[in-house]
Amino acid sequence: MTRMTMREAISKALWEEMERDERVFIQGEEVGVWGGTYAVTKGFYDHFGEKRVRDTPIAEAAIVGSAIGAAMTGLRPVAELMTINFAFVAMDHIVNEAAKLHYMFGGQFTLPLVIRAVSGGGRQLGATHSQSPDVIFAHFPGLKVVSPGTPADAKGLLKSAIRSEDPVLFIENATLYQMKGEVPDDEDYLEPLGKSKVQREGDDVTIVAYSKMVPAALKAADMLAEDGINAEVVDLRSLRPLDMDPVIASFKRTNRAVIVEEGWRSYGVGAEVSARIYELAFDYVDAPVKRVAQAEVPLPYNAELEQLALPQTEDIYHAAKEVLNG
Amino acid sequence: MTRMTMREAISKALWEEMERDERVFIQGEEVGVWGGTYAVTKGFYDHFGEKRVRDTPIAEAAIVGSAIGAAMTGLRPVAELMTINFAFVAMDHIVNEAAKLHYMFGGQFTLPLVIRAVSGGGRQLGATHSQSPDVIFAHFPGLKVVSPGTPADAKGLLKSAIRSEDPVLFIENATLYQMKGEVPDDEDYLEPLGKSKVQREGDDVTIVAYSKMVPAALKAADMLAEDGINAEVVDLRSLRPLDMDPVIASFKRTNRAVIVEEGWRSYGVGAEVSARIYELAFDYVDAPVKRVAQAEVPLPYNAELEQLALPQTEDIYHAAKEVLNG
Amino acid sequence: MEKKESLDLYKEMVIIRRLEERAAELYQLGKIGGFLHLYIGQEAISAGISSVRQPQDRLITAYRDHGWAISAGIDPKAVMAELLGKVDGCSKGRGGSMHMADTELNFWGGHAIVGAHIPLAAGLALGDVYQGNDDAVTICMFGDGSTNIGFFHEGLNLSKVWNLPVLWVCENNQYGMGTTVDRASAVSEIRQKAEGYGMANERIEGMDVMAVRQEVARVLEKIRKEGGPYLLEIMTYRYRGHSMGDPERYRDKAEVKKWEEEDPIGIYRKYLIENKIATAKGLDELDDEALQIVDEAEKFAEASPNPDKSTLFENIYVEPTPVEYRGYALEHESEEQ
Amino acid sequence: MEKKESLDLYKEMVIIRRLEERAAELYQLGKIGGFLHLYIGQEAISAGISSVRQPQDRLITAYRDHGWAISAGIDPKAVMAELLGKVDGCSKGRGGSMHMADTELNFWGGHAIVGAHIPLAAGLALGDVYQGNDDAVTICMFGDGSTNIGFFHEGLNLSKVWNLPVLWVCENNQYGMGTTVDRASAVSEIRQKAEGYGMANERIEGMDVMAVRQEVARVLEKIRKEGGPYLLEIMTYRYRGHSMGDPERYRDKAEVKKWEEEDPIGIYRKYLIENKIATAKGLDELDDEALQIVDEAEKFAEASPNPDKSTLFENIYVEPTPVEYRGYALEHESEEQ
Ligand SMILES: Cc1ncc(C[n+]2csc(CCOP(=O)(O)OP(=O)(O)O)c2C)c(N)n1
Ligand SMILES: Cc1ncc(C[n+]2csc(CCOP(=O)(O)OP(=O)(O)O)c2C)c(N)n1
Ligand SMILES: [Mg+2]
Ligand SMILES: [Mg+2]
Repeated sequence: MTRMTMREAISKALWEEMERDERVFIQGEEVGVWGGTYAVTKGFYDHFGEKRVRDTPIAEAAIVGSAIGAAMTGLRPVAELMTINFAFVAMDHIVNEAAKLHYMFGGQFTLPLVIRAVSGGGRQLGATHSQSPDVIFAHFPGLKVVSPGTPADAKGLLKSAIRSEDPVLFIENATLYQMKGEVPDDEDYLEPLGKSKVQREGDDVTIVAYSKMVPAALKAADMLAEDGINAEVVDLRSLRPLDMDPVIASFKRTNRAVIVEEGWRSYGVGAEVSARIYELAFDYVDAPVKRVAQAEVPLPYNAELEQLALPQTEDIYHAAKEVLNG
Repeated sequence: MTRMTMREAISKALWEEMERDERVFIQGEEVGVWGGTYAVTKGFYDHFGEKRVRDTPIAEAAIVGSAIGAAMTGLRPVAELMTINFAFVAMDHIVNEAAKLHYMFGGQFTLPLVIRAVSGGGRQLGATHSQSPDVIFAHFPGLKVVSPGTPADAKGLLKSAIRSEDPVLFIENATLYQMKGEVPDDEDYLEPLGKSKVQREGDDVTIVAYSKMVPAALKAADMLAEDGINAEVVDLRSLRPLDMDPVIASFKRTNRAVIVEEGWRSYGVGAEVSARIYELAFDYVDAPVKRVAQAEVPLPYNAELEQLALPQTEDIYHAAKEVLNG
Repeated sequence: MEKKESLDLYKEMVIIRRLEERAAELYQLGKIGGFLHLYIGQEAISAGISSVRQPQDRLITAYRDHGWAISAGIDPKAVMAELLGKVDGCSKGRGGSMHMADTELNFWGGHAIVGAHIPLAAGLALGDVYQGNDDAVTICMFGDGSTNIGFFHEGLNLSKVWNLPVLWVCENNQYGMGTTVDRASAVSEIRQKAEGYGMANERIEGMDVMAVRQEVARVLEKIRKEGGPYLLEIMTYRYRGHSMGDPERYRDKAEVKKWEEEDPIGIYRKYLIENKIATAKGLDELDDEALQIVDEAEKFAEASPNPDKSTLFENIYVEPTPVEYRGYALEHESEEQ
Repeated sequence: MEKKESLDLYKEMVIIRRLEERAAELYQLGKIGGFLHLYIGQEAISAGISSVRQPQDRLITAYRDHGWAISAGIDPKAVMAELLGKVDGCSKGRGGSMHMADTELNFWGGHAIVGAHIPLAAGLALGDVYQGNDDAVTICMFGDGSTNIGFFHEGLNLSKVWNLPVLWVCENNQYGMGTTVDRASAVSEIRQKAEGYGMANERIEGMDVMAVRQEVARVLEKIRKEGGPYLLEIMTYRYRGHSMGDPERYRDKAEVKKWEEEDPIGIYRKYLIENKIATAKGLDELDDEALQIVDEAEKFAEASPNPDKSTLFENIYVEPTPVEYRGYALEHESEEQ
């Protein structure tokens, strides 16, 4: 175990997988000479060379599209989209090609492809650059959608994504890059794709979260603990497939749940999780499930308004109190 | 009132609005000389001329993007995307520009723009051409998302969309174009955007649907009636804003609900409606809310498999029976 | 070309023609669904290019792909079965008309989103370069209409920046659905678009299979020797509508007639006879054989079963992955069992 | 040009420079957030073009827009207030650095998605043609890096097919973030891309404001007379990083130094003195005035309030439309009230 930031954990996962397997390469805007806009691939260009660390034109459809083509030939590309907001420019290639070609051609070829993208707001980047639209990608069967909430998971999940035979959208959060945690050193440390995980145990209320909302939920759980309330925090880690087992197991004990996501509430992740809780544990519901999410507005630049729109730790705390009183 | 097909109703709405307001024009692939891939704009080119009926290159980002620009100058473009599957190619312009510019520039200019697109499967068009991804557009504040389930609504809603000062994504369903119904002749017949509507009254169970699933739900209601069950059918008509009032009013009487959509279930429309029912009418729930939706698979070409994956009238019927027994 | 090769080429073109005519009939009978885009009139291109394509050369095209499937070597039986959505189809009945492929034959499909396969082609070529397959060229086909979409620009630019061995081929049949080239494209000659990428380019005629063959062989060798991309525009014409049910308001019957006089099968037939490679009688026999092959393909396809319902969820993922939702009917069924 | 105009132009360039230098300081102090892309080094382009732009000519650009905002005539106070996210900002504090606009001045923003505004520009020009504003030209600015994205292709093609009066201007500052033109673009001269659209094009130098002014005036008149689009590539250089916090690993300090010797303000200053339009002392006074304007702008921006929290949901829609979800905190608050 080594204590490191999530940035380092992701960087390490990429580095190790590139060392392990010649077929793995990365491409995207500024991944090479610049060292990655978020410094995730710093040093890669010098070490692995321009063949395997490929700076691209600003052309997201070509970044994803050519990665798909390369994957069809047996390579294992990791395509980086500078932020998930630019994934809309490559939308067709993500949801119509990456997600469907394997099925549509009767399984003739595979698409062992990872698309990395940074999601989330809170840095005053304005409405087009601050979104958390993770849910819309998770709507498409054929894609796997993963988003870690701790440095260890970031490493273990990214390594699994790169080794996966299926196309994986791997969503990072810029405001988590500095988050520190213990990360296994093992070069074969893999976390399974499509498995939720209990990040903190508790019997009073279930808080379901993923990505940036995991540390927020853990903080809220600390606040609740001071009030004598034991919250269990379940980290989804994967939006497709969505593993409800730990959520339901927890809920059957707590009978109360709060679901937290950074993005907008309507048609968000919380809607699906809420609907499934009622479908899978109807008889265990003691109070209405609550959702905490972003106010439904294109995120404004002004910091005060932006923070007002984004879900805060306090919101989670209050929501949990409410479901307990509900 | 005149009995006509939904195709005729949509065509009429467009024609009348173009006659009424010089600023309204249409553009898209094959809207002109061809007369519209689905014959919706047949005769328009000859009547209105090439200035107002604009055939475009196959370039969806430019179709939507230039419509946005034209709307900024005070025109009222109706941009047609041949199918909603191609909206992914224009995704950035729909969700990052159309949905956000008004807000992001502090309300300086408006975007009175309609984007028409055909959604839905069931015609053996294969995985990339058969989707019902309506929900993912409804996730974005700033956009209005409308989808009619009857010819009358198609006319009244499209006219309202064209007269709206806000950007509206207007989603049609190819398999509904032949559906007939009574349509008001009034040239100022408008249906309000963002209002759900009860399409059939009943006290035993609430069936919530939109677009193609409305006639399916009405058929299922007929089947249920033969069993002595009175189903109420609520047509959402608009996915953003989502008007829950008629749904909740109905649910408070029936205490049981089935939500039906043509697209995939996970992160679909039904998830949001289900979550909101529990949030808004928790004390009225007598049985778990059920969702009927598409099996989660890229739609296969083979007709049998395709129909197996798509939600059927019988599925709605059975689901309603189950919530009544549940 | 050996005599047998010449005759095989003829037979291949006739098979494509007859198979598509049959497909049109089966479509009218409701046995084929979805969209059906016929290649009739353009056969000299798929036949000509495929006759000089090397096994290591990857091929990828758009939805107008039956001719390419057959020229690539897919058994007409598997093509017809795919059209009928049967389990013995080359894509197991999942893809249909627009999604034929056989990766064993280095044919990577059949893609239905206009232009979306163009960046994929750059990636296929990148795969070869990366893996040191120095001898391979990726051949990417697309229509005139598709050269106006952003994907085209991004794919072509990338191929030039990375110096990828791609033969970009525009089959200019003069219409994108009902829109003429001039109404959709800033330049009348598609090849001119390559100038914006500093890319070698050429326009050639596409109705004479021998000419196509010769020109393409030359360009392929050039790419193999010098590397980098090349854009070839091949002039052709589709005799039928864009897909079934096209009202064809956008062109005269006379125009179609004029082009039918340049029928690629007719031209090649004349060439074979004039050059004493075959007799009219010999070619008639090949016509009969082609028809028989199509008859057999139809019979085979009709007899082939629909995919089993239990396989609906096969091949969504490679790795064992739970299906999120099997759909109401299936969920119900499995509950009952 | 009148003497006053010449001096105003000088002052405008200095204001842009000083305002951005101040913005960089305020960014370091945490008073400006998000991305901050400085225009320093490129001022001759916004100043030169704007000095010949007619009021009816629409202007649209990318996120490197402070220079354009000021040259378009937005009060430096409103620019600075927008940078600080204040309610008196030109976009009411909602847009920030990347989204400045003032439609009264026919300046349509400031757009942060690379190339996405290019099709919008075609639409702006279409709006003018449609409404018979025959005298108007839309001027659309974009960077060298953005000419590789599909939007560029679709926008340029459309403008040519529809013969729209657009002056397409590439500000070639030789890098898209850290990537040189040659590593991202198939052609070294961006103007060459216009050849693929059969579009008139030209490359000019961009450090001398008088030259920019003259060339652009000529081209604008040409478009006004003949209609249709035109692509102008203007060579320039940005002295600062792509945005704040750029490690600048991709270029030498020496290269930056070399270009700093061609400083557009210095060049123009020399011109004004050599042509006896101004004295050094006179220009120094203008420098002081510019600084004072920036000081005042800063003061104004600091004093301007944050937007009221109650206005968070204003301007999502024009028509009264319910907010789907006000967010947990706000919902809670309003429940309490
Ligand atoms: C992105 C996208 N937009 C629109 C369509 C609908 N469409 C299918 S084929 C076609 C015309 C393409 O013309 P061209 O590229 O010339 O090929 P051809 O059909 O002539 O072979 C159109 C508009 C599509 N499949 N994908
Ligand atoms: C679609 C998209 N991809 C990536 C980015 C991130 N990005 C912002 S600016 C930029 C470089 C653009 O370079 P250029 O067009 O040359 O303009 P310059 O910054 O030099 O003015 C990139 C990659 C973006 N904003 N939008
Ligand atoms: Mg064509
Ligand atoms: Mg640049």
